[in-house]
Amino acid sequence: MTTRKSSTVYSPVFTDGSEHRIPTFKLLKQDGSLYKNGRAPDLDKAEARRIYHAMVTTRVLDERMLAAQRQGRLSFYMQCTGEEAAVIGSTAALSDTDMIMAQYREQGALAYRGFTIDEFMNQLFGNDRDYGKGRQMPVHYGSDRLHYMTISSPLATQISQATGYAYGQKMAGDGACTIVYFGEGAASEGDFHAGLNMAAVHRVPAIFMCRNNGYAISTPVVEQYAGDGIAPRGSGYGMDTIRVDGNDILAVYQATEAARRLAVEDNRPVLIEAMTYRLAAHSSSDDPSGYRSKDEEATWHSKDPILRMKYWLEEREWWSESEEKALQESLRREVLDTMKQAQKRPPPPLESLITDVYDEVPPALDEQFDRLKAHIRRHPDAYPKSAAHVQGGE
Amino acid sequence: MTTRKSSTVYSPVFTDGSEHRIPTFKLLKQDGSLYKNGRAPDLDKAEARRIYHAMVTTRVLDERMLAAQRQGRLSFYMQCTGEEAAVIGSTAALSDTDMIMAQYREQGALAYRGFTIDEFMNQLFGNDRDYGKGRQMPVHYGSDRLHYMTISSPLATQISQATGYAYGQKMAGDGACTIVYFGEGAASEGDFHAGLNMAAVHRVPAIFMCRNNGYAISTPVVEQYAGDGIAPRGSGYGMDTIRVDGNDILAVYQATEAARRLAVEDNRPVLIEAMTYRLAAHSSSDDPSGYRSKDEEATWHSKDPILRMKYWLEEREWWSESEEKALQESLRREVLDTMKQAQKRPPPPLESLITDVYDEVPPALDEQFDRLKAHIRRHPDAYPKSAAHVQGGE
Amino acid sequence: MAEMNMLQAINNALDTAMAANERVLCFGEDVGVFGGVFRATSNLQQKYGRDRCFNTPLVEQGIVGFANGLAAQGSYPVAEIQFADYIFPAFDQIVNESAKFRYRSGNLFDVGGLTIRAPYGGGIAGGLYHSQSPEAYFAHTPGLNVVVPRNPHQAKGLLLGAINDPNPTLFFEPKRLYRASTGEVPDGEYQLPLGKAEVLKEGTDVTVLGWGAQMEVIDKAVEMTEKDGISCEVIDLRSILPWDRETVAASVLKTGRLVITHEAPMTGGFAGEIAAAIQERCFLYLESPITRVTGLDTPFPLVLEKEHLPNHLKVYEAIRESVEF
Amino acid sequence: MAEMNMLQAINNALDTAMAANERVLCFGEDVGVFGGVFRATSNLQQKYGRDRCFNTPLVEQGIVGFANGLAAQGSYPVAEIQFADYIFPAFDQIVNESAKFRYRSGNLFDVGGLTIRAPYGGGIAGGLYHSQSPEAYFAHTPGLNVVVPRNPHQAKGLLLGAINDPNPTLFFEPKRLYRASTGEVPDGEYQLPLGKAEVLKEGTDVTVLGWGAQMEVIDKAVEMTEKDGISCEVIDLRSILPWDRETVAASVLKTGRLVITHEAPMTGGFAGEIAAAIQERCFLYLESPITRVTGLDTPFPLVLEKEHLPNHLKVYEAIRESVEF
Ligand SMILES: Cc1ncc(C[n+]2csc(CCOP(=O)(O)OP(=O)(O)O)c2C)c(N)n1
Ligand SMILES: Cc1ncc(C[n+]2csc(CCOP(=O)(O)OP(=O)(O)O)c2C)c(N)n1
Ligand SMILES: [Mg+2]
Ligand SMILES: [Mg+2]
Repeated sequence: MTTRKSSTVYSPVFTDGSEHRIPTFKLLKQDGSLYKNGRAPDLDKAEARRIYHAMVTTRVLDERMLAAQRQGRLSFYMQCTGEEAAVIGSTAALSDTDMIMAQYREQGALAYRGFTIDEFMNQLFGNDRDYGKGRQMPVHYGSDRLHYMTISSPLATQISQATGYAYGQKMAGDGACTIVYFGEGAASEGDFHAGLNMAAVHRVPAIFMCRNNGYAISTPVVEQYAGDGIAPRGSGYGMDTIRVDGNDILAVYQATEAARRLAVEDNRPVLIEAMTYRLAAHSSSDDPSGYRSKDEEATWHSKDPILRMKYWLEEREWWSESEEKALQESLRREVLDTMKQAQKRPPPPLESLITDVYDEVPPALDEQFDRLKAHIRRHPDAYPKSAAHVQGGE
Repeated sequence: MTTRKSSTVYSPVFTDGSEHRIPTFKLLKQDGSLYKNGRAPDLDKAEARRIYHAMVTTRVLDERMLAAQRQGRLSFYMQCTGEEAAVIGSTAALSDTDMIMAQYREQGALAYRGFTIDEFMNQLFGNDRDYGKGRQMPVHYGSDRLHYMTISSPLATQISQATGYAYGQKMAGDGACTIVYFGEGAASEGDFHAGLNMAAVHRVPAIFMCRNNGYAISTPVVEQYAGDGIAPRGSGYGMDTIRVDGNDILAVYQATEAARRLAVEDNRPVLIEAMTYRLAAHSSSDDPSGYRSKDEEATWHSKDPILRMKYWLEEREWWSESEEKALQESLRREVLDTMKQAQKRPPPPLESLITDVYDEVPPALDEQFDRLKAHIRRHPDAYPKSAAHVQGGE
Repeated sequence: MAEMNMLQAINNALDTAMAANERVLCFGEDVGVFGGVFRATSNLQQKYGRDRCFNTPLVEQGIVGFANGLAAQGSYPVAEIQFADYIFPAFDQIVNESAKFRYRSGNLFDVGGLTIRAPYGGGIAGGLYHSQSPEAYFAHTPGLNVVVPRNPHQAKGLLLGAINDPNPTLFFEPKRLYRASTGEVPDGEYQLPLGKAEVLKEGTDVTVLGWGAQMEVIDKAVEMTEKDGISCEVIDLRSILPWDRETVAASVLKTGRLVITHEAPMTGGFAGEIAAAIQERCFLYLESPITRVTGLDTPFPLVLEKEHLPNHLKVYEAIRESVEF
Repeated sequence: MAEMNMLQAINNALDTAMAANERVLCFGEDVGVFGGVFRATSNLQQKYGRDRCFNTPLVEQGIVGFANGLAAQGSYPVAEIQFADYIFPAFDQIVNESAKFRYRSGNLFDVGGLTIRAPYGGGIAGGLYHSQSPEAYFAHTPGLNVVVPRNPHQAKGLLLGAINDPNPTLFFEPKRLYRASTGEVPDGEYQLPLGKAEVLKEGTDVTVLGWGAQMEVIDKAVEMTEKDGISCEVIDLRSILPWDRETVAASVLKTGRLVITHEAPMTGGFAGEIAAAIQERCFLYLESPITRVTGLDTPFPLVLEKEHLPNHLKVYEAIRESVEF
């Protein structure tokens, strides 16, 4: 060990990596045309429209739900706004049965895979049809059908889990991979280091997709790291790494396609750093005006990834203004209608408090539950959501 | 943010860092002569002899104490053997009041600073003069006088602590820095990532000294990481980084001297990766024959850092064979004599069980202690070490 | 004296501590220019500079490791963990390092200057990961102080006590009281003692014990029981570790009954420790079993949070059962 | 049947599980060619290949994160943490992730296949960081199983039970018994139930309860008390979470007395939970206070380890005090 050849120097030269800045891969200009040397990936019309549809769905959903939150209909919301290309472009380059382990701002990936507005709404309102049974805050989606791991709030925990999941895929030999999304903030966590190093050592088919959107809540990247972003850490682990313009749907798609080949065919994990920007507030609880300038926001508004894709589609005559209008309108309507339905539905049954802690309810918990039911029966007015469930019960 | 200029590419090129392998800084050949292009650091005779003395002390102490462990006089021991240059060369390049936060294999740093054989022995035997009051296993030394933080077994925890310690030094403006030692195995822990990233962001005067000795117990570096060692991670954090031949006392010294300047004068933390080899077993509990070859060990025996320095000293006529013999003999004698004394000393007093948990003993613990004393008084034969302490009541 | 909410009181405590001692530093995620996601550190960076109040990278184990190092160096770090639910990545640094620093070094080194602040507890529709009450996880760790204030006055006095105490302290702030709890808070420096419970109300029939936001719940419940003619002695434990067994035992020796409430799940919660210690101490005086009113033995839910939480009705019923046993 | 020590029984259990199901994987620090620092995984890499038994990098949070992911994918990871003292960097992955995986996803995903093994406990001159008994830290976490075996037969049966149980399980192995405890162990597959205590000896005067290496200590103490004419009922709890309150309560209803012993510090230790629950359940039947015999409320010492540990003499005295109360 430690016997690999490395060259020798005879004076103490320090490097801080600045001499090898990792370049950014781009294909698409904001006006929808390609850079001179760029070659678009092999994206057919149907696929391109599926991607675009998911992007617009995400944007509309985000706009409507933020508004709903502002109206007090929803306790909390988080937008993907500005990062749709980074998320959807990468998911689209995968097989639909590859595993997705996301952070929380990747509803676009779900939209692309076909999570219905109804499914979104049930989670957001934590009603009786929420797969998560009303246990987690809004935007903590999950879908086994769509191979989308349920979101967990603790940051970066999914990164080392993705390494393990991908190891299992490799052992199963099913030719699938795992993509794991995380922010440049989450990349400071110990679990990032663990997950990437283990992935490189154990050669798992995983794609580590960092959305570098400039901020972790109020913390700008200059207070998050001192180096050249997240990408050079990948080379530190000996992992194939690429930096991509995260607002460039074609570049994201192509980079991820190539990454998937490395991952699935050669068991080479890949780190992708997508340079993008969180156009909205961190969440509905946040107000960014205290920590960043309008100017900066405006610069990035002018790099809107959805518009960029739209111009490209229009240039190829794969999309028209009238289709745009119709789509926007139908989506808005669907969101509003579905929201109304979802909001009206009852909460999950009282039993959902105690199920799924273990595969079966342990006796002591069952006893606690019996006492709770008896208590609610004595005070039905105090528990309007669940009193009905226990009337006439045991 | 995220607006720093980086160059652009128009096709998806991945890098795994292999194109920029970090070179190794060397000065001294095994025969004690300098590489043609190398220039020795400014080390005067007294300092050189102080370093050499510490190296030999460490080697002799390690040999004797391993033997003592084998004879059953000691429960446990860990040797620095093979890594004396990496440890002592770096400590020697610092100011004696800089803080040292070590892992556990850095007794050489203490020997250099002037920890006496007596002080070593008291810790190893956990007697009434052990600063640590017999609470920790052998080799968990500490000395406030010598600015050497008490060793803690959990790996890598000292790394982020060093960042904080150095931040405090910067705030105090006392022109001191902190050096933190760790193995390439410990560099896999989350605390490594945390400590280095925070050091770079908060610009602390810290030197991160990785002893890459090829193994973490039985785990070779190829199962520890897939990249080009630990050094390229430093560049990932935007931190000044250097790789050095860890068996080359002059290179280690010079690199650390330069690192200290960066740290103290510019608040630029530095990562040094010292390439070396653990010539002995991991600890007295380990037997490396199951996981590495005699050949490999022999290769590294031929790179012995102490011999290398000795040849250099001899070439300069700063050291002679007769001095060597005298030193070895007197050290051996001192170690054996002191060991006998230390072993004879009584254990720490019974009170040491309950002091230092808090600055004062809380009432409930005091009560537990009273019960313990009464219990021991009833069963003096069962507690031979402490029965004497409780005779005749509190 | 000024009327403040709990956040203002905490902010005021930090301000007071930073003004008094330049070695006091505040840091954590979003703690700098933003003043923390709850604004507990508002204006401290503006007032004391970026060197003494700053954002850290997003890494809890690093924040506490960094704070341990700073404290060992002689500073007074006040590290914020954004939510107590996110303190677990720092568990090793707290339990294996902060708590054992002095002991393992034979008092050569210590991290006595360390304070870790974290908002904790439910009642804000936070679900699994913005609601936990992890005090019991830490209360099994000799070497730590664990403190929870119940109102603004207590928050300032206990936080100043924590910062100045020569042992590492976890300071859990009941976040549902941040803005809801208001009261008079003295100007300037004052410290409340760690390790001491406070008897808030004397009574004869039953002792009702809690901490943090549960004190409000207890007050409501006790108000109801008093109408039934039951006289409650109410105690705020304040320090979970070391805890004030004397005060609790003295009360139970008098009342013969004890009801303890906390939000965390029952099994392994700190009420278990109290019950175990008090039944031992007051065995012959107990007139009914010591009762615990707690969250369910489940992760923290969202939509049915109300059902899960040990509210005043549940505490009220437990008091009555205890007295009627 | 073959005579084995506990390490051999554990090795045999892993071998049995890996032979039966190719989705069972063993990994951790030095677990591969070396077979683990205690040799619990000896020969498994040689037998099942490097893909199914391997060294990981040195990062406990990564080992458990990786294992969580593998379990979610449908595998049966058996992760080793080299010493239980080093499990804390993985605390977040265990407490926030493993334990809550199923609940938070509404049962869409789970990590039921996960088992984490770790040697724990004192008695081997390990000092602060090679001696801890952290079971109570985890026992406050609904969603986890926590299991401790007392001898080779139990170790194999419970470990196979843990691997096959559809919930994540922490399996703490009393390392001072690794080579010291020997006994007959059946060949091939057998599973012992999780969540069930075992009554090892019936008696009428006092119930004596423990787990793991303390069972040996209890045996010695009970032998002494029997000479004094005291009849002890001895129970091995085996599962700390979920724990078998029924069996313990049934015993205490009969004997009227309970002595519990564990190595971990008293405050916040799991004996507190048991005492609290049993005093509630058996209040009117208790003839003396429930007593805890535990380590001191300090970090684990080295030279004075013997004084610190709850040995048979201390348990013996506690039994007598309980009976003579
Ligand atoms: C372990 C942990 N610490 C802190 C938080 C609180 N928190 C939620 S989001 C966030 C910022 C994340 O930033 P980044 O990873 O860059 O993602 P982005 O929000 O920019 O998409 C923080 C600090 C958390 N959820 N988990
Ligand atoms: C957190 C933690 N995990 C595991 C261990 C057990 N352990 C002690 S030393 C060691 C190997 C360390 O290797 P390395 O960092 O390379 O240092 P070296 O022994 O080679 O000097 C391990 C796994 C520990 N002490 N702490
Ligand atoms: Mg971000
Ligand atoms: Mg090593």
